[in-house]
Amino acid sequence: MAEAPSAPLAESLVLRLEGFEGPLDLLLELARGQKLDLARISILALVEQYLAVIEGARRVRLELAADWLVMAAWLAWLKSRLLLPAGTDDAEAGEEAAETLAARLAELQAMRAASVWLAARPQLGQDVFARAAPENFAEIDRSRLILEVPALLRAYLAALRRGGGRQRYRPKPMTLWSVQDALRRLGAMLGNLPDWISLDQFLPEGLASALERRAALSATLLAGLEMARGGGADLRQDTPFGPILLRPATGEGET
Amino acid sequence: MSENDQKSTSPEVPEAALRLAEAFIFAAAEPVSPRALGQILPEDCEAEAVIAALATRYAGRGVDLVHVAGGVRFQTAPDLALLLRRVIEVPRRLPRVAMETLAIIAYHQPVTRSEIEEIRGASLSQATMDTLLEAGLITSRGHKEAPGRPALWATTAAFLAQFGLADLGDLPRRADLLVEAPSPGGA
Amino acid sequence: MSENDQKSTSPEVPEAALRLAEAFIFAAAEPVSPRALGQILPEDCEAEAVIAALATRYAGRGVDLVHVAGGVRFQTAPDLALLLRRVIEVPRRLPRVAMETLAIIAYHQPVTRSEIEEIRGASLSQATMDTLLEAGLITSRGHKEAPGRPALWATTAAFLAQFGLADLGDLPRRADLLVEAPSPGGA
Repeated sequence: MAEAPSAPLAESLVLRLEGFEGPLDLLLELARGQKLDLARISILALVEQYLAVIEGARRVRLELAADWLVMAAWLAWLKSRLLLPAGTDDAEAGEEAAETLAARLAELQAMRAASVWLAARPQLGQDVFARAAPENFAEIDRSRLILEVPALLRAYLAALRRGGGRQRYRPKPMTLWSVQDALRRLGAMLGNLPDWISLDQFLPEGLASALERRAALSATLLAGLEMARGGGADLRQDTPFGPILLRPATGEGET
Repeated sequence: MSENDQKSTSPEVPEAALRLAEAFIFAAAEPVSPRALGQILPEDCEAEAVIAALATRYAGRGVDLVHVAGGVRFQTAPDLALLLRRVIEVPRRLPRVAMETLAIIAYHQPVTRSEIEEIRGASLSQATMDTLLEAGLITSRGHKEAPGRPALWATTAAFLAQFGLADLGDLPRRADLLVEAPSPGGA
Repeated sequence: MSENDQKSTSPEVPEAALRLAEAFIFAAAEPVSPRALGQILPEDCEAEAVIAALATRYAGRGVDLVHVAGGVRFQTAPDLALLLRRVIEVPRRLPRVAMETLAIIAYHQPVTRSEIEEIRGASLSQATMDTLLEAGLITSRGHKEAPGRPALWATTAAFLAQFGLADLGDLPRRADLLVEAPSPGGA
């Protein structure tokens, strides 16, 4: 490719077309064939060469991918603009497109050169070798535990949920004083009492809550009424909401 | 390398052979046998002599040429091992069962093993207890006055320290934790 | 290592520090940064000075100390490659397309796949991307804020290590690439 690009170059390129990676690759090859600095290549000459190659490919019925033909159409447009007399809008558009093309070719050229530069570097594992059997002085200490309160709480809740699911159901023991309990207690205590005694004296020991106390009081009242009905006890209340008094039945029938 | 002393002044080993041997032994994944070395040395070079000369050159340096099964290799000098050592801490998490057990002990202490099992609704392996004991997170604290006098378990000061708690009161109260009652009579 | 010549007679570096640095860099699988080296050296030792002294000691030997990927590593001297390849297994070289793609990523990073295709004027095969990814030479670095949010590609520290570059600034300037005759092996 020492002489200026010409028909023979185009002919030879047609045969190698499949070896190119696309239209841009071919254009760069053609530009390099001009043996000029890429900044000073003749875009018009380049376009003509490309179109000649495509024409040649058609003549030998080489099947071309679409992007080759798209580039050919675009270059044909570019050529028509570049042939216009300078100064018109269309001619300027052509100039601009030609510059863009030149810039793209320059960039591809630069990247090709970078790739060649890289490939020429002594590569690790190819040209230079590092130590293949490195020594490891790192010691793994797994003794420390990661302990965080949130994890502890999650674990506790998980344990309770799981435990709850499996535990047998046990009814809560009855803690409220029942009427039966009160009847038994009244029966046992009443015989030994000489006179009126306030109802709350009959309540059992150790009533912790107000609820338990009220429940025991009403149970004891019911028990007292029950005994009075059977004739075993007398009840009396001197004032509304006053203390309710109780004594063993004497037969006088006061309520 | 005891035998090097006699050969140390061996003048026949050319520098080029030394360089090649040095590079080969350095880059090889496995120890290099004299036979393998001989394959790339010039014909008139005795592999053993080159190895001996190289060992001499490296004597006393940070890297030694040592004889191991089947050949020689470079190895960092043993006296530097301590200085080169880096300890990498990889903390681990407690297994789930251990964490649950620890949580139950924290909230119910002092508590017997069978009580823990009842709360979790699953039996408790000795391995789990051992994990917590070895980590110093729990300790036994007396016995329950019940048939068999089972051991009572409680958390330790190390437990508080490791969880960053000033005291057990720093843990949220059970009532605050249990938005929904997890089970009827579950505690 | 051009700067070593001036420092070659640096008398301040104690032999113990040289030995330690030698062993540390020898043992490491990756390039050793001066910072990492400084951590094991005695306080009064400048890591850079120790590295320079060590590089001087190894100059001309079968193994060199070189600056790569932000650190230093030992590697065999390039002139021995031909002989060493006979005894050390060498992976296949990267295909030309992969080299070209790598060069584009190195110079244009972070860059999308379609931008690479635009520069090359040809579509990029998955096989090429896979080759570079598997070799650990490139990595994805976020997404471009554009329709489809395409992945952005960049080179890795392994890229620098593979091609013996201290950092990306070691790549020739684009202007210099264009000035050079586009003949292969122009570096």
